[in-house]
Amino acid sequence: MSETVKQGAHKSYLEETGGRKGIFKWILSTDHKRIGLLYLYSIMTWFVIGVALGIMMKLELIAPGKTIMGAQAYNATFTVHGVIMIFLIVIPGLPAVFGNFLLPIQIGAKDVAFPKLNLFSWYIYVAGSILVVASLFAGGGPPDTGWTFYAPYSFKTGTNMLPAVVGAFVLGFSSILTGLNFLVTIHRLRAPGMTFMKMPVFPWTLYGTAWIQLLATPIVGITLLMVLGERIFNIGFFDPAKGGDPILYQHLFWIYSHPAVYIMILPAMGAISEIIPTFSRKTIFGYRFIVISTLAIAFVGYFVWGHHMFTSGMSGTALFTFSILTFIVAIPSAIKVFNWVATMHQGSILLKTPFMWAASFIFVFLIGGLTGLVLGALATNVHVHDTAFVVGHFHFIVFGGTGFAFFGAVHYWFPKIYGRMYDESWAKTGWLIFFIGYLALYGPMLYLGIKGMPRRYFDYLPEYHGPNILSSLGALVMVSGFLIILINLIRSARHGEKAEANPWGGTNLEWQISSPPSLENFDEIPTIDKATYKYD
Amino acid sequence: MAEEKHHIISYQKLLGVLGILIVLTLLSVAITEIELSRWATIAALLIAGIKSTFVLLIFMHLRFDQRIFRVMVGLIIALVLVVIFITMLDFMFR
Amino acid sequence: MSQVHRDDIGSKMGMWLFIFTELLLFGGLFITYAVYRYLHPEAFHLASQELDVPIGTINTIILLISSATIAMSVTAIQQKKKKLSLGLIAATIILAAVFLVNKYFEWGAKFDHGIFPGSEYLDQLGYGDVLFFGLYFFMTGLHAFHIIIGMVVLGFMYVYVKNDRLTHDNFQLLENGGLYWHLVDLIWIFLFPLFYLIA
Amino acid sequence: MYDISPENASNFVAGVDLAFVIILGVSVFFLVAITGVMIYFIRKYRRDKHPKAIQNEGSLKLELIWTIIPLLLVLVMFYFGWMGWKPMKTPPEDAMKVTAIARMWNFKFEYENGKLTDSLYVPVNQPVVLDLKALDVLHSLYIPAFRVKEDMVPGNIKQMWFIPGQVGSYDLFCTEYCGLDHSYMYTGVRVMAEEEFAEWMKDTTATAPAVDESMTPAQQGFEILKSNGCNACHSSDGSKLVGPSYRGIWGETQEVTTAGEKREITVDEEYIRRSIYDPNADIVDGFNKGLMLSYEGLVTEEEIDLIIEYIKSLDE
Ligand code: HEA
Ligand code: HEA
Ligand code: HEC
Ligand code: CUA
Ligand SMILES: [Cu+2]
Repeated sequence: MSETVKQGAHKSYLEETGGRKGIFKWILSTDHKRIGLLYLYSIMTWFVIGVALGIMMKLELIAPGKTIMGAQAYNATFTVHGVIMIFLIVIPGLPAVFGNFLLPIQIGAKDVAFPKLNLFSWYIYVAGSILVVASLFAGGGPPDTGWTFYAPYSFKTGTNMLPAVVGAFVLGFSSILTGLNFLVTIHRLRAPGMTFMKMPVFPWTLYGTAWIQLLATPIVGITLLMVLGERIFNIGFFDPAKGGDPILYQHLFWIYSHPAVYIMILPAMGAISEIIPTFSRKTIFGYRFIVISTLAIAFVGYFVWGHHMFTSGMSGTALFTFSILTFIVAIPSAIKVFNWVATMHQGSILLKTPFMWAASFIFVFLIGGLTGLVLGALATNVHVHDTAFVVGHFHFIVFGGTGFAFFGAVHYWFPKIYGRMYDESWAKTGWLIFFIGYLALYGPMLYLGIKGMPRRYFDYLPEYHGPNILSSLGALVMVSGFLIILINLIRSARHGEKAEANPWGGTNLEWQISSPPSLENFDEIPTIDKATYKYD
Repeated sequence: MAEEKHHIISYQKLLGVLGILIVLTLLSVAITEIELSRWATIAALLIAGIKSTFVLLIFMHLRFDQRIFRVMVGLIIALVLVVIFITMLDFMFR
Repeated sequence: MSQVHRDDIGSKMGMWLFIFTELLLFGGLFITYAVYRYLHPEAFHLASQELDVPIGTINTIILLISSATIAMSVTAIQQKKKKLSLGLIAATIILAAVFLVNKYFEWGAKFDHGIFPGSEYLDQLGYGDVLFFGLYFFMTGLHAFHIIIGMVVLGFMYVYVKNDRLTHDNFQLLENGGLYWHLVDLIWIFLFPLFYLIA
Repeated sequence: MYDISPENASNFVAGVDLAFVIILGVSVFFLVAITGVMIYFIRKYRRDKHPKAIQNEGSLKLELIWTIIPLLLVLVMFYFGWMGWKPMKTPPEDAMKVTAIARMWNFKFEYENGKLTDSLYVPVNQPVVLDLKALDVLHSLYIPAFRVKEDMVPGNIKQMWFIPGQVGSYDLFCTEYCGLDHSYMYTGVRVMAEEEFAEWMKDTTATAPAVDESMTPAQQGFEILKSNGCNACHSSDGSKLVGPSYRGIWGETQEVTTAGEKREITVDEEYIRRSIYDPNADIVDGFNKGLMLSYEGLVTEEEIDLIIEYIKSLDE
């Protein structure tokens, strides 16, 4: 960015052990970069479990009738799959991994505002995730309520709902503390000269995300606490037999869980907004509008939760309000998409793996977002609510959105994190196989939903067989792509070629320091005098 | 940091606010005791609102802090109110 | 962290953000309260008469005073009056304890009447009462839990001031502890009319 | 657009499908257009062809265009969504009433003359209102061909209505996850011609479960269990499902919890009857309260005698 940033002659953060040995140099370090990697590794561990559960479901659904598991096992599988994927993986995913690693660097700081709290958040995350995973194995059998824990079923089932709920509650704390840390960091630790409007988009999206984490998570916290109160003390908040209202439970649950979907997507959008300008060698188009739309999504996204409950018998007034707000919140997403494509215009595009992920992100995000519009309209929602169409929608957008951005981000910042390059041709092969499998896996779900196949069905009528076969085969193709990608990354982290400080020609601060960065990131805090993404 | 200049709030002021708060509390009890029907609740909540404003501004120093804090607190309170309002849109028009 | 530059405003901001999460935590309960109160207005009205307004009023005043004492202790430390500051912190903690003792007797009386979550007596009374007392115990219970946390926090502040870890030019932690305490007060300011005063 | 049923299967199909076609049309257009433009840019501005990028900070005019046009489009989508949904809200006065009762994991339909069936029978071209009643947990009644769906919430009776437009049979699913056999909680809708329906409706005898006098009492008992959906939770082979198995309980002592206190009881006729009419009075150890609901009024005393015969027969 400017000449004030010097390449340090220090040891890199990976070599700097702080005098600790073995695993302790990881789990006792308060360096934001190491904590980011701690998250990466723990998330990846759970991710493998989540993927395995997903594949098991697809195998079960390959033919009508029982194939590899019974109804109880299937119910537990999608519940734990959903809980792991949502609470353990995509919510902490990008903010905790890349946010931790990059936020301080990108705003020119040495660390986050509260480094110890940061490490503490990771411990909480691990505790919560262990509780969730333990629910799989402990006493009464894995929970079988769906990740939404809808009352009153969740009070009646005899399965291990408690550990899963407590786990989710604890994870919420981790999320809140991370958000809090980031907010203070962004407000207080920006380098001199870096005004808010000179900040890159990724920190901006983290900023929006952090507010949602801070303000929405407590609601699910208290809801889960009420569920605990209900199960332990029989209070009766949501039990119709005692006058409680199960619909109120849904309100409270979605007041958090809808904004949560924007926790998942905003940082993903941020990562895409980093990748596209870098590989197009071009300033991001409409920076100001991308920033404003980020805040708009975070803000309006808070008020649309009711679109998950259109058939629950809400009042017409509420339906009207929620439906129209849902459509409004789609606009800022659209603005972003248009700006990304406009950034490519007259650029000088280098087709490297991160860019491939970013471009395919736009495609799958469009499908996910546009199917969201079908869901947001009342008439069509009534038809496809709780069918495979919804499952298609959210896999397209959660996993297509967040997942693709995650892979893009991994490849993009890989040289910075490890100081080594991944193997380009394997990475591209993996991407291609993954992408094809992906479309085959989730495309048919949309079709099945329109045909009326309900979700959370362990068995289905024969008329739905065809598309389900395609979908199951797609899952297998995709997983092979995933394995190629994963193996390539793991291998390259150790044996890849040495990377330069700025292999892609990026302009933001993280590219001005050595790869991997030194412990303190900067020898001297830089002074910023230019807008972000400036090429000339 | 250089920008910090701490405002010291005098004991008199704090005690004065405490006095007001106690009077308001008794007032709200009195109002609801003499039964003003539906308005009693609204009045009690209004008084609670005034009381909390005092606590926020004086006890919690908002009046003397950077503007950003006031803005944040205002927005958060508005957010909670809007969320309650939207939820009630469902229940009131069922 | 000691070698890093101290950032009092950052630390205060962290505290405020934390307070926001607490507000929303209770916000979820206020939503629940609003809905059930709307659905069962008469029952809420009648059930609230079971609550003891004098005790509630006294407790409210106790909390208000404690809020004032902790605010004054911040003033005191800024004026380098360490003794006074310590005394005021101690007073706050004692007032908090008195609040809890009152609460204990209040809850105890309810239990003696057979009013507690899941009790049969309550089940007979009907939906509105179950929900009212469910919320009452849950919200005041959670509030009491916050009081206990607040007492622990203030206990630490007492020790810190005593050891001169907190001084007239480095008292942000005490102010943060105070902020937390005011939050507890703030929530009670709303709980009190919502439960005791809906005659 | 999609052919899961005749277009006039119900009066809502047209409105819903119109919304669908409009939203999907706009969506496909944007999907193809944006992807197309993107691919075009990627090819045209590849680095080897276009080595130096031309910088461009943005353009207010473009931003406004691509804010306002989508905004108008989504308002159009909203409008059609709302219009398609609005008629679903208020059933006409003169509609035929049927009560739909959901419990884990079957539906029952009760007609005004007391007739009770497992699948829904309705006359063509006549408005039908369903009173939706859930006994235990959330369920949801979904008839894809009719484009209708509404959650069934315990403690809260809601309504759903439609006018079937064409004679035929359609699927009816439970779409709100409700536990173990959620995926088997489906049945059908039979839309009949008016006269046929009137004929069917008159015949209240055929609804009683097909208890065949020629069967042994135990066999009859089993038929009753089947027709009431008991076997979803209880097995006859000793394996534990949601509830205890019928096998191996007759005459045995069992640990139960009664009003919060543990005690031992012997399984006899009296106990079985109570288990069916007031299942939550004694909770068998290792099982949960509130799952089984009373079958009072659904299973008669005589039927219980037959069930008992069946349970006895398992341990002979
Ligand atoms: C990353 C997570 C994520 C994101 C970003 C979104 C984004 C959106 N979601 Fe999604 N959603 C989920 C995750 C997500 N969703 C999950 C997990 C569920 C299921 C939960 C469960 O029940 O288990 C769900 C369920 C869900 C439902 C409830 C379905 C049901 O159960 O009945 C609805 C209904 O309105 C909905 C709508 C939307 C809309 C309108 C958007 C919008 O924000 C999308 C905006 C994007 C675009 C519109 C694309 C870009 C636009 C253009 C290129 C311009 C052209 C467009 C126009 C003309 C406007 N979603
Ligand atoms: C992030 C969210 C996520 C992800 C990645 C997945 C991945 C998969 N999902 Fe899942 N799914 C959910 C979230 C997710 N799912 C949720 C919330 C539900 C609802 C649960 C409920 O109903 O309660 C659900 C339900 C669900 C069902 C429906 C159950 C039913 O209703 O009957 C099925 C059916 O086959 C399924 C299949 C799969 C498969 C085969 C995979 C995978 O195995 C595919 C393999 C994936 C990869 C090979 C790599 C993907 C990589 C990434 C995403 C990057 C990682 C990102 C970060 C670390 C940030 N899922
Ligand atoms: C939704 C699940 C469910 C359905 C449907 C159900 N039951 Fe049960 N049943 C249970 C559970 C759980 C228990 C154990 C807890 C209890 O005692 O209430 C039980 C207990 C019993 C017992 C006591 C068994 C023992 O070992 O002491 C009998 C007898 C019984 N059920 C009969 C029936 C009959 C007859 C029907 C149908 C008309 C039926 N059940 C339908 C769940 C169900
Ligand atoms: Cu009943 Cu699902
Ligand atoms: Cu949503």
